[in-house]
Amino acid sequence: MDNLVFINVVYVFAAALFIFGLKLLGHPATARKGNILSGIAMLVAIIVTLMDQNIVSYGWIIVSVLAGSVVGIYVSQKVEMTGMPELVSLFNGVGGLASAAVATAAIVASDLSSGIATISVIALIIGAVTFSGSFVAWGKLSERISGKPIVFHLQAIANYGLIAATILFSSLYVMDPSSITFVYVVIALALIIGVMVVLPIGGADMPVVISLLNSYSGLAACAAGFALENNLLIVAGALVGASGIILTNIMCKAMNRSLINVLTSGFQEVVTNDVVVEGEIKPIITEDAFYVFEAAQSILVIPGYGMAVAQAQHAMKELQELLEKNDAEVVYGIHPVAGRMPGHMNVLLAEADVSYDLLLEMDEVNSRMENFDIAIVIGANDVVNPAARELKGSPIYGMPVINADLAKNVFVIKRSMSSGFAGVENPLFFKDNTRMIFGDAKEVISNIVRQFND
Amino acid sequence: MDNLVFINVVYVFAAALFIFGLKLLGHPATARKGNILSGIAMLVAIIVTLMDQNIVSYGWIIVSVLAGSVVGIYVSQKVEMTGMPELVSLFNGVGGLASAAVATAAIVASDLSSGIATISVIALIIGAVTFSGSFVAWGKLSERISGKPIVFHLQAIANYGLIAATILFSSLYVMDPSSITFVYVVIALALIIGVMVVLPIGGADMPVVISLLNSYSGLAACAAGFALENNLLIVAGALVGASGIILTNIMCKAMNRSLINVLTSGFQEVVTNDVVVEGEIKPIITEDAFYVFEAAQSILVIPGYGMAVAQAQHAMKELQELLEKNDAEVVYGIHPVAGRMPGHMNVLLAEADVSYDLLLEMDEVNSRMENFDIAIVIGANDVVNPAARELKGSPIYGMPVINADLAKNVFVIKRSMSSGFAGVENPLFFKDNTRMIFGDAKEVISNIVRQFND
Amino acid sequence: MITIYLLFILMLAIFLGFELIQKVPATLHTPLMSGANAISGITILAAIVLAGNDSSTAATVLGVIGVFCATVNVVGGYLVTDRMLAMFKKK
Amino acid sequence: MITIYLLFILMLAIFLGFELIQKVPATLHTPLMSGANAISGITILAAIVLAGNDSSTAATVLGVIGVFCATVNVVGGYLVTDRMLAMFKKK
Amino acid sequence: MMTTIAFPKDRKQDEKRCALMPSNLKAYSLLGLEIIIESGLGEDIFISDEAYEAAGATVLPRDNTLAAGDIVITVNKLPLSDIKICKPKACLISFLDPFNELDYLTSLSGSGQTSISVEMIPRSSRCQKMDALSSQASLAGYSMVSIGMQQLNTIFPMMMTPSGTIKSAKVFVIGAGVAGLQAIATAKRLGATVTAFDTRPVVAEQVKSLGGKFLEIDLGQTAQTEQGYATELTSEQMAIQQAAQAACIADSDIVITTAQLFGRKPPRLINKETIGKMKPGSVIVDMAAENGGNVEGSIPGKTVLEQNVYIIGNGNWPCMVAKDASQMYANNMLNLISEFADKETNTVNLDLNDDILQSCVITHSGNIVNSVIRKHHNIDTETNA
Amino acid sequence: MMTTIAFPKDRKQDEKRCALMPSNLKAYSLLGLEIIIESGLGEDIFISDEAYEAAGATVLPRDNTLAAGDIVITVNKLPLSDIKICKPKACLISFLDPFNELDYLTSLSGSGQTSISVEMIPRSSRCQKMDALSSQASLAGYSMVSIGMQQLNTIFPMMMTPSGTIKSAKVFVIGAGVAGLQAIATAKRLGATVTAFDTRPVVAEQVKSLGGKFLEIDLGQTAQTEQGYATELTSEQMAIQQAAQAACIADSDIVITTAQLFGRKPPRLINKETIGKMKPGSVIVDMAAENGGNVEGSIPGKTVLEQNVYIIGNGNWPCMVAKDASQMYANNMLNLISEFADKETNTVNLDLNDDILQSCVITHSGNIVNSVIRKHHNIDTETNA
Ligand SMILES: NC(=O)c1ccc[n+]([C@@H]2O[C@H](COP(=O)([O-])OP(=O)(O)OC[C@H]3O[C@@H](n4cnc5c(N)ncnc54)[C@H](OP(=O)(O)O)[C@@H]3O)[C@@H](O)[C@H]2O)c1
Ligand SMILES: NC(=O)c1ccc[n+]([C@@H]2O[C@H](COP(=O)([O-])OP(=O)(O)OC[C@H]3O[C@@H](n4cnc5c(N)ncnc54)[C@H](OP(=O)(O)O)[C@@H]3O)[C@@H](O)[C@H]2O)c1
Ligand SMILES: NC(=O)c1ccc[n+]([C@@H]2O[C@H](COP(=O)([O-])OP(=O)(O)OC[C@H]3O[C@@H](n4cnc5c(N)ncnc54)[C@H](O)[C@@H]3O)[C@@H](O)[C@H]2O)c1
Ligand SMILES: NC(=O)c1ccc[n+]([C@@H]2O[C@H](COP(=O)([O-])OP(=O)(O)OC[C@H]3O[C@@H](n4cnc5c(N)ncnc54)[C@H](O)[C@@H]3O)[C@@H](O)[C@H]2O)c1
Repeated sequence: MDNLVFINVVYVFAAALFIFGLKLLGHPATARKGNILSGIAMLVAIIVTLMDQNIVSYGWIIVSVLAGSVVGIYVSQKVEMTGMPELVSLFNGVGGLASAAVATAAIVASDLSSGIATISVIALIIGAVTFSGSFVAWGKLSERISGKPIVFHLQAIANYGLIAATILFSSLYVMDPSSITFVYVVIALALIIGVMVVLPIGGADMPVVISLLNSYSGLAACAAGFALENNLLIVAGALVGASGIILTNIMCKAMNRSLINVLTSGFQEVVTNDVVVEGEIKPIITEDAFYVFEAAQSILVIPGYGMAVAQAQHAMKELQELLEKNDAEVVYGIHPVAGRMPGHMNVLLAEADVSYDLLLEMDEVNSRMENFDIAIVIGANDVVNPAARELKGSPIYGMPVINADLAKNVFVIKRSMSSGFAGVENPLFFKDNTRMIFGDAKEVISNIVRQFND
Repeated sequence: MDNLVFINVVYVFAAALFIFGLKLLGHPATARKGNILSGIAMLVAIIVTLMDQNIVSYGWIIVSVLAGSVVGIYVSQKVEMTGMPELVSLFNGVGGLASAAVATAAIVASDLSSGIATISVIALIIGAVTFSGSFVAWGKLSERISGKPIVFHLQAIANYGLIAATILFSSLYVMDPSSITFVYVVIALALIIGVMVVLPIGGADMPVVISLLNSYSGLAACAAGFALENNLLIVAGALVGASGIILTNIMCKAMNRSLINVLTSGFQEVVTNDVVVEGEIKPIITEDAFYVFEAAQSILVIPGYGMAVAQAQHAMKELQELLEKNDAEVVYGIHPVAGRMPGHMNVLLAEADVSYDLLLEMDEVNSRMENFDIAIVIGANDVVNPAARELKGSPIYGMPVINADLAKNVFVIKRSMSSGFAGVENPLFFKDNTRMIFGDAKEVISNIVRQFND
Repeated sequence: MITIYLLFILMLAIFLGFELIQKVPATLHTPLMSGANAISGITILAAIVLAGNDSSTAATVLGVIGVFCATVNVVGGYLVTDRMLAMFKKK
Repeated sequence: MITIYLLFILMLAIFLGFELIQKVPATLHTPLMSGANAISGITILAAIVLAGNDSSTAATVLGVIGVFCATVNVVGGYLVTDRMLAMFKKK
Repeated sequence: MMTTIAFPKDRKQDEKRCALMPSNLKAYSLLGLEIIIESGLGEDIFISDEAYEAAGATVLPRDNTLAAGDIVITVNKLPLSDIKICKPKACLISFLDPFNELDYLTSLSGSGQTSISVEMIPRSSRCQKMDALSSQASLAGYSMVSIGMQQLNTIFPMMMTPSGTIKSAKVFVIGAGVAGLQAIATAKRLGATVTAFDTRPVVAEQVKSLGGKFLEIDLGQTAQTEQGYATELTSEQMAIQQAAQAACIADSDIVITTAQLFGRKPPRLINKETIGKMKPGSVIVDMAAENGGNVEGSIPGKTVLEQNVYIIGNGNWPCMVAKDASQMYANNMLNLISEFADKETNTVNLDLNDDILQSCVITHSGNIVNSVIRKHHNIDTETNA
Repeated sequence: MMTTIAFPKDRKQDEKRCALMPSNLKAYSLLGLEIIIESGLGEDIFISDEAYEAAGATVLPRDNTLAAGDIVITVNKLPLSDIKICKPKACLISFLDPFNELDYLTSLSGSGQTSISVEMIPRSSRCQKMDALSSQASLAGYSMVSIGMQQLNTIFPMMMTPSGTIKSAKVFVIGAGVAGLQAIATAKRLGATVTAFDTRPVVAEQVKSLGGKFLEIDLGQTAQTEQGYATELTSEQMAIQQAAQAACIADSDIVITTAQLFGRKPPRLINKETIGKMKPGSVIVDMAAENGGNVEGSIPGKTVLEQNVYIIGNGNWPCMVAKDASQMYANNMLNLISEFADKETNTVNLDLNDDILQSCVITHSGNIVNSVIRKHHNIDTETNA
């Protein structure tokens, strides 16, 4: 078997490993194995590539691989866990740079056919955009650049102009593949586009941007693969590109954003907004809440009148059992006036056969509130309203409440933002550690139960 | 763009359509659309194939396509719905024959390189096995051949012999691709293998066999694709091959069979069994039960002591609500001595807040038993034991029971085959219209509830 | 080298086949089988080329047989699948 | 014709990419992104060939840059992903 | 000749139940039987003579009723004076307490009528619908909780309120047969924390199926009869049980004892010492008080305060829900009669060879014929055939 | 000077509740207050003087207790004779029924002490923990079901048994305030089929949240006060309500009426005609019997049989579960005192300008000072400042 065939057969094998690896990466239990598998695939691919007959000198390769490895190992071991997203964006930028370099190399090395030239310049553009965009994202995440959307007048027009120019110069190059100068212009333009597209996006949306740029860097590799007729680049690149898009979409959904909206921030005219909202409502869908539930070790359930209205007690009992099976501690914090009659919650929870031992009084749970990983507020409102503590003049000021807001995470399940019996706003819903799950309490909890069972 | 390139670009498009089609076929809501999509893909592929420059005369093609279409349309419109599985096996056999013919054509047309020869003969063998196997399966399903496993002494040895011979003659041919005679021997052997492998499998397992043979016919097409370097054949064939294997596996699980066991029936020594069982226990998994539940219009729930032990009343209430949302009528038939104390079922169902209106007495449900699509027996045993009506001398003879066995379908949820309070066997479990769902009542019902929610 | 590409394609298609059919409800087992079976009639492409090719009578005859059989498989398969699926009420 | 094969491969790989990532728990979003990012360092293969090739200095230099960057991406990416995943307790 | 069934009113003090409901009359008339009732039969449960008449019964004064019946059905046994008025060949059906009332039985056999003791109806599947012992015991279980709830000065359920948390009442049920299980279910419904104990180990699962806790006591070997009744414990076992229960009793707000031994005196389960350990104001309900009592110091028909613990020995528990109790008893009787009624001839044929009647007929044509009862009272088998 | 709180025993007939539990003493002593109780304070709920003493209270005879208290707390109002014994500057806290007891108030103001009426404590969020009206009403809801259950001659839950099917009892609750809701919950727990009605439309959801049915009656506009109390209906509305309820009442086995109007006589909801339509043996529990009654013919403190329907007008419902009632009331009082206690000086400062006290202090230094009460009794505002 000749060398090239051997390399390619191994590539088939490596591609299969990548596919497996990516598949396993998507499931919590196997994710680590998946990563290792894909790492092995990469190693195998690199080793056989070294056998390529086109390679004449190994010196630079070895030097640069070693240097790159050292940097990679050092950075990856040094970084704090909290700095992960930044690091990923850095790596991503570097990856984009690599693709851009490869594409440029292909372009400068020889006059290309117009097909290959097109693909090469596409690879180059994508790589460059990924590179500069990722670095801006990194800056925003590490707060080297302001996390606020940076916008200016006419930015939409400027951006359209940039894109038009890029297309123009790219075409000029493709029409005459020897006119390398145009390529440099294209590189510059692509770098600027990367910056311009990411700048107007807010810091909170950065993970989505990174995921998208990550998908781009896959596409860049894929394009490079086309240019160099390398199957593995195509397969791996396409895999990353496609899965990256899906992942981006999933992340958008989880953050209740629209992908289109995030991406086109740079193309929307600036709207200034003077309203100052203290804190922000952060809705979340049950699917995402579930993963937090699953990881929690100690859980406090705070039921209120809404649980009674929804008759969610049976569902809650089921969830409790599942959480307990998952080795979490679950207790109920019963506020003395939760519901609409003394002992309202007791009646319901007894009906659902929740053990009396698990029902704790307000004072008991308040004294250990900080230790709860999650407080689940089910259709309660007034009884968890921190305004009773904080807001003099509120009609409920002075009423003792369950301090749900002091738990590590708070999930509030209710149907809307409407107020409770006392008719007052609840600042809890706007706290940083609070997530709102909107919906009928019974349905929401049944939903989470279902996730547990899947 | 030259012809070949155009054809292949369309093939890429057709392949994508096939993939989409197959994906949609897997979901009840979109299945029909999926089938149409894949049909369109096929049509497109056929049309562009006709542009192939190798085709010089269209006469025979048109004739045979027309003839095939007429037969296909006629048969598919004539067949009774109950005859579907037979028909599928017939089509499958015909498809196998087509692959075998193509492979043979490739073999007889020219001396092949040993690689292509190997692949061609593999395509041939698979096609031939599919053909004869499918026909035997068809015979079994349509009861032209006995549905019982047909076995004889030494069959295992005979089958091993056949396989060895096939390999031998195939190798002889591959070593000398001009020695076509060997190919005929191989064809004959493959046909016999198809028959031998399917004969010892019981009629009830035929769907699994057909699904597997279907997967084979995909592989045959795939192999033919390799032989002829046709991408679309490879893609479509591999898709069918892979999805067929998965489907076969799913079906095996649904029927509580092991794939390996079904396939190797022909290679196991014959065990004769003299025990005569009247009727047969038909266990079913919740996934399959679900579809019957979903289709049912009127449902009778017969709870017994097992519901109390499992504390399944809350789950049952949830299922009731889902069934009602699905426009079914749900009532409970309460036997006066169900459970272990008077009113035991009432206590539990009241706890789960099942409306009293839905609780019917034994006589009420017995008088309309034939009208229930399903009777769900939850952990009841003695109170639905037809022996009380039928079996003089049984300790419970003469006790009035709920005649669950007279409902159209009966699902019995219990953990095992063990008997109830009275300690007597229950012929209900062996009736034709009874399916046993083994498991803890609460878990089983929660499971069905989950299916409803997905 | 062509074989390499074919191998790549094969590998990817097999993976895709596995991924596509993950959770199929029991009611769809038969239609899915039947639909997949219709797809496996894809051999018709090869058969058409053989049948229209003048290289040898034997090959032509076999090709014609192939086209006929495959057509039955394809046409009948799609139609029968469609009939089955038409019976399911929409959820 | 080679392009055709490449197209086939691309099409299948994209489909596969879509199919593989269907339901990913939120906790895995970041590791998955990071893991995929490491895979996108596959450009290293092309870069290696370019860097080892003597055709032109420019290409070699670019290739070396490419190898360096891609190595950082690959090595760092895999290691970081692994660190993240190591934090999840096994179920 | 048509069979006539007579329903005289029960004369036992405070008895409100009766053996016939107007709703039964249709079924009786379909069987072709004639029904005669004593005037005022249902007055204690607010059923007027007119209601019975409207449904088809004949209302007569007591003596005429007694004299007319081929079958005479009551809840409690008829006074001997009444029996003399009955037809000499009449069949008398009621609770007879045959294990304890030998004198009565002897007199009864002397007057020659056939008598059926409903507590002796076997507990076979076929007889469940006639099983008055179970139907009345089940209601007794409910009533005992009801009266305990009334007597206790705290509420049953837990309540967490702005005025403090009220703990749930602890209820301990000893003996988890038919009555005990119903008591568990009722107390549990009300939100009490319920624990139960029984000597028959099969009961543990049944208790749990009602949401109660089962107190595990290792008594070694215990048994139950074919009909599901418990057998008597040895005195060592009894001692173990008492010791093991003591802590649970002391901790309980209400203790309900339902332990019975078929054909024997009920076991003594709680002594004064244990009562002394209970919280002041606690309540004990002794189901068996009338037959000897599970609890030391319980007085039949009374509620007494002993060491600051109320001991309720009222007895006749089903009578607290007399209407339902009557309905169930009346249905049991109807089912019994139906079993032996002949629609063609409009008669009831009491075939003494039938399994059921063999178990429950006590006296017949001048003799005590029931073998179990004969054995129990050591009546020499040879004296009468 | 340390404030002394005195707890004399209630003298009202059949009252078993008290305003202090031993468990409260720790909290009082942390506030630095001295507690004096009358000997026998808790005897009716089986709490001995020793138990109080052990917890830190001083036990004295009645007169000494009364004389010692800066604050005197009871459940029911002190007899006027006792008030004379109290310190002239003492503060008396109890239920005072200020809307109906003008004579008493006048005498009280005459003797110069400050008096607090616990029913006048506002129903703000801050005061829920002192809200004795709610805490006692809630227990009343439970007790009314308990006594209804006792009186009814059938069981509450449905039961399908071999002896026939027993239908569930139908319970109709009129007025679903605090007491009514608890009654609904309790009856529902026992398995009854519960329907409820209230004039305040917001209540419908609350009833359903407890599993009850709400009887929809279109009364047109109805209202509730800021504190959640119902306003009175017009006479037309009243007529509509009565007509619409009649069918539901006739169909019910137990009717529980809890309708109250704050500061007014309770509305008359059921007349004799409607009672006549009920099934014989049914039960009506009239919570308001003592204050005039929701039901025609109900007699305070008695159970009467009217047209074969039992009308229970016992009153003092919380007293049926006196121990829990005492505990809740005692907690309410503790919370009230804590609100005004000064830990530094060990005194209780009743600042009459405080919102809460403005609502609930009735008499002070010789005058009736409460504006609501003054208005109610048309006391000319100019007479006293
Ligand atoms: N316990 C007593 O004795 C008593 C008596 C009278 C008054 N109160 C008063 O009642 C209040 C009790 O506080 P709380 O926190 O229990 O109740 P709350 O403050 O009244 O809040 C209940 C919340 O439940 C939500 N909800 C209603 N139906 C729901 C459903 N089907 N699914 C999910 N959520 C639902 C509502 O929000 P959405 O509409 O957005 O869903 C509402 O904000 C206190 O203010 C107390 O003073 C108590
Ligand atoms: N109602 C009364 O007053 C009373 C009193 C005493 C006796 N009895 C007698 O009790 C019997 C009542 O009949 P029945 O049909 O209700 O009960 P049964 O005949 O005792 O049968 C109960 C069945 O439930 C199944 N089971 C137990 N635990 C389960 C769980 N966790 N999940 C699913 N299934 C479970 C058991 O089978 P597996 O073990 O295979 O799961 C068992 O066969 C009658 O014979 C009656 O005479 C009634
Ligand atoms: N076959 C049938 O259909 C049928 C009908 C009715 C009852 N039964 C069965 O018969 C059983 C007994 O019926 P019953 O309630 O009439 O019995 P019972 O009234 O004779 O006794 C009541 C309970 O007291 C228990 N007991 C006796 N000694 C005790 C002790 N020392 N300590 C604690 N408990 C003690 C007994 O085990 C029994 O459970 C029931 O559990 C039931 O399952 C069967
Ligand atoms: N803010 C708080 O924290 C707090 C505390 C306690 C109670 N509350 C609220 O106050 C409300 C009333 O409390 P309450 O129970 O003491 O009231 P209440 O005792 O004054 O009246 C009882 C019920 O009778 C009803 N009623 C009046 N006239 C009626 C008629 N003609 N027909 C039928 N029903 C009639 C009233 O609407 C009320 O629900 C409660 O519903 C509760 O929500 C609030």
